[in-house]
Amino acid sequence: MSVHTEHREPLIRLAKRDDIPRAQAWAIRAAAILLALVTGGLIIAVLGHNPIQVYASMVEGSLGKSRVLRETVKKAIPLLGAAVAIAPAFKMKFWNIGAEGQILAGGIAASYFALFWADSLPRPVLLVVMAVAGILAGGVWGLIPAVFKARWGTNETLFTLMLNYIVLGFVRYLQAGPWGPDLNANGYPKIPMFDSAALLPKALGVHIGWIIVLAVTALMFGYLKYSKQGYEIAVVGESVRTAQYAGMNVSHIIRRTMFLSGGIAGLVGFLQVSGASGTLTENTAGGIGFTAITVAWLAKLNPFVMIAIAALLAILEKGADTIQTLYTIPASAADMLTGIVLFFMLGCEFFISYRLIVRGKGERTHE
Amino acid sequence: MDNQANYAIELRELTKTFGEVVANDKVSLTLRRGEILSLLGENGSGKTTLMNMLSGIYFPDHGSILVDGKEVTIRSPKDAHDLGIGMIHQHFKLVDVLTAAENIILGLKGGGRLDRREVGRQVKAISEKYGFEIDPDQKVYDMSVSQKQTVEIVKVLYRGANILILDEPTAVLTPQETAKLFAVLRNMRGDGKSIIIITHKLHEVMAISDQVAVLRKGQYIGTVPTCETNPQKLTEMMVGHAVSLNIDRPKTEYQDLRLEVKGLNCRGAEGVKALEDVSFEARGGEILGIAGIAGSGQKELLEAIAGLQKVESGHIFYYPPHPNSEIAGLHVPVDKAGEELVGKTPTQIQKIGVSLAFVPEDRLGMGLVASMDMVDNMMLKTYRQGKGPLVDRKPPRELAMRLKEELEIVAPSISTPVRRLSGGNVQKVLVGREIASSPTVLMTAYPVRGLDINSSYTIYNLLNEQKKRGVAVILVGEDLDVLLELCDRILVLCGGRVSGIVDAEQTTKEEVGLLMTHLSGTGKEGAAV
Amino acid sequence: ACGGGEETPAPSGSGGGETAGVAKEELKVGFVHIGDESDMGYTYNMVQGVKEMQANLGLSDDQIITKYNIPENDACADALNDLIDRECDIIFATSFGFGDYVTMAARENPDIQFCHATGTQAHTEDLPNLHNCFANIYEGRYLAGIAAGMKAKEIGNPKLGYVGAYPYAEVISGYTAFYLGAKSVYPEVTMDVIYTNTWNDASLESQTAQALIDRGCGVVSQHSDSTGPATTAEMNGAFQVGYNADMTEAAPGASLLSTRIDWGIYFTEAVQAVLDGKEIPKDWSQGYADGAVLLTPLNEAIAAEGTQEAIEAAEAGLKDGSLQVFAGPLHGVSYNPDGSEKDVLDLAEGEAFIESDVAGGKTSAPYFDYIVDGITVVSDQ
Amino acid sequence: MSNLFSIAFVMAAVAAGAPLLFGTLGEILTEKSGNLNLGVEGMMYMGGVAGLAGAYYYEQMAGPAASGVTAAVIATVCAFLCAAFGALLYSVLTITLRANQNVTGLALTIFGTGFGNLVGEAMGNAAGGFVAVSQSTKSVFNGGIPVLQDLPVVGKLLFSYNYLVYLAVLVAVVLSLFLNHSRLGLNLRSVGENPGTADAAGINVTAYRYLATCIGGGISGLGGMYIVMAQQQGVWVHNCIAGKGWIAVALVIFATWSPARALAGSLVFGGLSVLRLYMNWGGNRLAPIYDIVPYIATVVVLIAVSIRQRRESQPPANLGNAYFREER
Ligand SMILES: Nc1ncnc2c1ncn2[C@@H]1O[C@H](COP(=O)(O)OP(=O)(O)OP(=O)(O)O)[C@@H](O)[C@H]1O
Ligand SMILES: Nc1ncnc2c1ncn2[C@@H]1O[C@H](COP(=O)(O)OP(=O)(O)OP(=O)(O)O)[C@@H](O)[C@H]1O
Ligand SMILES: [Mg+2]
Ligand SMILES: [Mg+2]
Repeated sequence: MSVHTEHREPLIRLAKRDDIPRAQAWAIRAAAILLALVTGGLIIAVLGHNPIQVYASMVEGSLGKSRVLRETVKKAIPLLGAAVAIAPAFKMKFWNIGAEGQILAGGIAASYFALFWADSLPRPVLLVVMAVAGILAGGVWGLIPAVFKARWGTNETLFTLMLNYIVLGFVRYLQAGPWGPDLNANGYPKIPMFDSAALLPKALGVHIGWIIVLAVTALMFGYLKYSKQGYEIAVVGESVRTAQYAGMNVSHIIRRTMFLSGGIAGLVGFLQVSGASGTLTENTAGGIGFTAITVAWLAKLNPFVMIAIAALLAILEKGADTIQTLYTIPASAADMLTGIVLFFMLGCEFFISYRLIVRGKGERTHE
Repeated sequence: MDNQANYAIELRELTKTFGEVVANDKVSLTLRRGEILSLLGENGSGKTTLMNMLSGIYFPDHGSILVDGKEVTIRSPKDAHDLGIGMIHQHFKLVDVLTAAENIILGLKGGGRLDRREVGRQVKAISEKYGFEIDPDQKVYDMSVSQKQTVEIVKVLYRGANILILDEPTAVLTPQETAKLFAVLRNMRGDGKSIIIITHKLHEVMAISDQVAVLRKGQYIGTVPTCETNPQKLTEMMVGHAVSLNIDRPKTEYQDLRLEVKGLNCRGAEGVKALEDVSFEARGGEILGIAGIAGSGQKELLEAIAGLQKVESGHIFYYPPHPNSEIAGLHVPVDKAGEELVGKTPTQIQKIGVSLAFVPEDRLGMGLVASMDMVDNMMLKTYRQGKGPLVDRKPPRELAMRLKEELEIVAPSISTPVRRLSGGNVQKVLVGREIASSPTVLMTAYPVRGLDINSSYTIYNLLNEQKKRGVAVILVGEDLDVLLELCDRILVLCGGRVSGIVDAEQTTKEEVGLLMTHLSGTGKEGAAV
Repeated sequence: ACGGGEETPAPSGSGGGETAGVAKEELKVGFVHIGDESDMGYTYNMVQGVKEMQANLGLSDDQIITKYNIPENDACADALNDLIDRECDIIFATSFGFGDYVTMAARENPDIQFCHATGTQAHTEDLPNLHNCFANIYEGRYLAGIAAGMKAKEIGNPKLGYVGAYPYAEVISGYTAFYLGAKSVYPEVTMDVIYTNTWNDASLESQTAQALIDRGCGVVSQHSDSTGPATTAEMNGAFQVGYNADMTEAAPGASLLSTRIDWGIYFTEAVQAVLDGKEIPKDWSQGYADGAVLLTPLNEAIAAEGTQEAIEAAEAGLKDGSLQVFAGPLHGVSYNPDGSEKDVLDLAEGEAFIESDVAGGKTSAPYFDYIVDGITVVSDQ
Repeated sequence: MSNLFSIAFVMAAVAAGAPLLFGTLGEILTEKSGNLNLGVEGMMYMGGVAGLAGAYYYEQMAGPAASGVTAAVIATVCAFLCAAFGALLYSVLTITLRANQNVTGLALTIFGTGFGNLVGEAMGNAAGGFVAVSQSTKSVFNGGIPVLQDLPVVGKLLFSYNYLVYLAVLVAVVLSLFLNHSRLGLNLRSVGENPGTADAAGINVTAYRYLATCIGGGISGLGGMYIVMAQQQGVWVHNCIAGKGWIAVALVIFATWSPARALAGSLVFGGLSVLRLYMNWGGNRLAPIYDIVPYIATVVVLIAVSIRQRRESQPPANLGNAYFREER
């Protein structure tokens, strides 16, 4: 039996902070981003460029001109939309990492009408039909794992992850087969561009998806915070048993919420095919569903904060394009940079929630 | 130093704070070798925290711990094991998918290979020594609560603990199981082990311990030999002032039929028959107690009435309150006398005024939403009210403020997450909310489980007030003394069947106890069909 | 000189017609690539061409603006806009899927020249500043096929294998030429084709090559960029003919040679035209005779005896026009994506299918999409 | 002929399954500790590029004296360490700094993919084209077991693989024994099931999680090395992992967290991924549909497991949750 007298106490202990002043929290976050940029700067320097110059170009290239600003906005739209889509599911502690697939499902459904009904429907009707089809398809794709989760508790993280790849395979199938080469000369695997009637109109130079997404963001904020359904989502997320006790139909709420989550992701799919690229491609989702998870999480599921985070990541992405062009820094370096920024942003939350107590320096609030 | 060596444990001025809360304030305490010490105190007085510092879960801010007269540093549960200190936590610390034996040897050294047979033999040996019944190869998820507790105790003994700490071990046990546990504890004391036990039940304190130490609001009040004290004195030490330990049983004017249950049959989880041919009546203006050993169908019965449990067959009829009573016409009027509740949704049943203040083992796991504040918890069952898709937070806010004041709920504000409140206050929030819905039937299960004596009395008074208003109160309890004193009638469940309904004033504890086990031979089997 | 629609003189490099040209120091050239150099294949080869052009014309680094890793969606439009913003006088886009965006940009920016590789829209859209370009890579494939055929004959295994990307005309044209080249020196050869249905998946390309070798193929070739088929062949003691990059370094024991397009020739020509204010051909298509299609050095250590001579003989034929790649007698069938027959090709002795003559000689992109006798598309059996 | 085909098919399935098996085994070890590390793809990139770098720079330094076996050992160690470093980043963030596991895993995938491609490309540029290893090194990643592989039928079927295949099988067996028949394995499982309990039992939860996650990451990284060194024969190909890491995550579910079932599952998944190259059913049009069969199979297993509710085949109960002793 050993006796422990060597150390009085562990070198570093942790204590949970109750409330940290908002300013201090943001200062920590800012410091984290700064550190990330310094770390990224080291990599840039290793690649033989001047980090400050490179960063300046990133900002310039993403915000410096109205055209690049519009393109940055265009990148931010699906990111924000998908993050907002994820929010109710995450709030319900339903780890929907399937936004990627739900976007594609929505994109497929919208594309169907754009490709085959553009001649027979008047434009406003066509666009509405496409949007509704996108929402329904995304919703159904989100509903599938929800049905199983509600009925048998099937693990949704892994289920939704798998569904992403299934629908992506289906897009490839469509593009190489039924929707692809026969509509296109030469057999190149590409779905043709939509008829112009199936394209979203623009406002301020960007497709009107930005207005739609901002509206959805505001609605989602209200929905989660002030609506009865939002309250139900919060209760189910906290404790299924409590929800049942309160008379809530938990299975129904899970299904409804995932239909909503998938539906908004499907709407984003519609915006992508109709607003951004004018057709369906393998890149219609292009990792947005995954990045949106980071956006939603870093925003602590607050839709309004998501606007800022989505903007930040869009700037980062657009800036990365720019420096590729200007300095021939490869895309892989931009990926690394994004990874590093995310690492630091994820890590810094800890210092907002906890404080460290170094041995012998224990803060004592009560003496 | 020598005289101190008599002490298995000596705590000197231990202090622990959590943010603003001083959970332990310079607590000094001693435990002699071969004695059983009861640690007593109101909810949130810091008992668990103090013990957690001994077992290495928390690290003290200040103060020192001496084991066998030597000052030690306990930085982790492993350090505590090495010092021979073993703790059985309020919430079991077992891995569900592992067997008893695997749980017992968790974290121990002893060769790389896992020799399950050898471990099983050793576990058997310990069990025989102290009189446990344990199957080393049984998976924890297949175990009853008391079996799990047995595994916890064997786990601690297997590690060679000389000092045992049990945090509210009896909260989830039946009286019979408690008696068995106490016999084992006495065996261990005989074997020279030192034991600290935390319990809120004063009769248990009197029955098992040699000494009683009392904490109040994080401070150490004193230690007294059990033989020199009594429940009344202990309560005063705990609370700081004199308390009456008598429970009222007010007489009421109207005793009208409110609920009529006829031939109710239900299956619980895993398709096991939980209720079999249950029939009884509940009247307004009375408290109907429900007694029974744990898992005899109490939960299913209340949930069936509340619409949360699927009913196989049988009827539950609801009769509106007497027109002259205070609560008449408070809720959705029923069409006919004898409205059938079976087949109605929980929401419809709530609207009629049947309210379930279910207080399960895990108080925050069902009745309340831990991370939400009082306001949002107030509207858990009423959020649907009002037209439109949005919730109206004004009424719940007002209710929260009213309750906080009326029930003296100790909380920084009504927007503090209820998770941060202590157990007693959480309970007040829950029961208060249910009462605020002006029920005509109020069902509560284990409303004082884990509550200190003072908080318990607050709850009893709240129930009595409802009874006086003409509400039919149904109370599932485990403490027979309380049931006998508080209730008008007691329904005894045994293996899912009604083994008797007795008048509380006429009956005795022994009679009820007998009814509780009355069907245990045949009834258990019948229930398992 | 067709398509010179604009008569009004433009300050610089205006579409069609002869103009004043651009001062060399002010010239900016833009590129939109689907990947980047690290693919060691398609884009790598393009970038080699860019460097060649830069050296030929003596342009400085900042006169060349390149967008890498641009997917075939609206990102392409953004990339083009960025190049336009940076005042490029001529912009090259290098993947088929960019076509629609290039056409749109060309329509909106008549002062800027757009050159789209592998595309087909220049002659359908008829914009003066939109041009298509592609070299007759099938000629290189044919010659590479000779190396493969010689090797197949030497090892006595008449079965060839081909890792195809998609059932797309450029791919079909390429592997048919390869097959015909091999057949010209070893008439018994047959060829199995398996599609990967992707442009870049190294593992799948390796696995496909392995499957072909498991089917008994002794020499494999590919329409894909990775060295996977080469190294897989080496691992199995088989042989390989590559594309776009010299792969002998990666698989010295298997890689016979590769064929590639020398994009430097076209890039130089097109940029020079802008400098001179000359017109860029609407559909540029050059072949082996012009040096636009190259073979990488033959891996003498493993090539069959007489390979170099056989290739040289064919080269001469290609250069003097006496040799046609898709020459009769040749029978093949083309298919719709749903599997139904689209068309039948039946060339008699002395007839030939001239790739760049389809659509009235206006198209640079390959059109040949017949599966000829002797070739088996494995998955479509 | 058909017999030869089936042997060839099995061999192709094994070769395709081996990298998945490494990825999966590493992730099983990681998840058993309660960490859901979705960064397998990223770690495979890191392992792949580091393995190549190790072998290549060793050969550069040793010159003609370089031995293929030494190069292979160095490659293996480098791959393991580099991927384990990726897992260490993940561990610091999720275990010490309590960041969300899903998000951190995604960030690791982004980072690792960038890292792998950047370094691989930089090496290529420095070498002026392809980074290629020597024939003797290639033959180590190519050869089977001498003598035994020449046996009729079984020789090819069982003994003709490179050492990594046998290493993967060995890791599976060792991992299975470790988890089910050792005390440390028992402790590890309890950490993933219920860290509070493990902690109270004196198990150092943090140490177990760090070790399991980092070693698991290292093992996953060997899968990346397999792709680069065995499949691509020591050539860095841009984006070469191409989603194998995600299939490995799927395979963990398919195998319901059992190393033994992962062994069989990797063969099934490997087989599925090359199936259409060997059995030509349905024509090329259906090729993309073939590619999603593994994912559909995984979904089916996931659903079946949840319906059957066998306690033993559920995910570790605390998968995805951070642990902090004083938290309540
Ligand atoms: N992990 C923790 N974080 C923050 N505060 C805590 C924590 N644990 C205990 N406390 C605080 O310490 C006080 C004492 O709590 P403790 O659980 O020790 O009470 P207790 O005496 O065991 O009460 P009970 O009888 O209800 O079990 C509480 O009021 C609470 O505020
Ligand atoms: N995360 C937390 N942060 C701050 N304080 C907490 C937290 N969790 C619990 N507490 C504090 O812990 C105290 C006691 O909580 P606990 O749930 O243990 O009640 P209890 O009185 O011990 O109940 P029981 O008798 O059922 O054990 C509360 O007063 C509350 O302030
Ligand atoms: Mg306690
Ligand atoms: Mg407590």
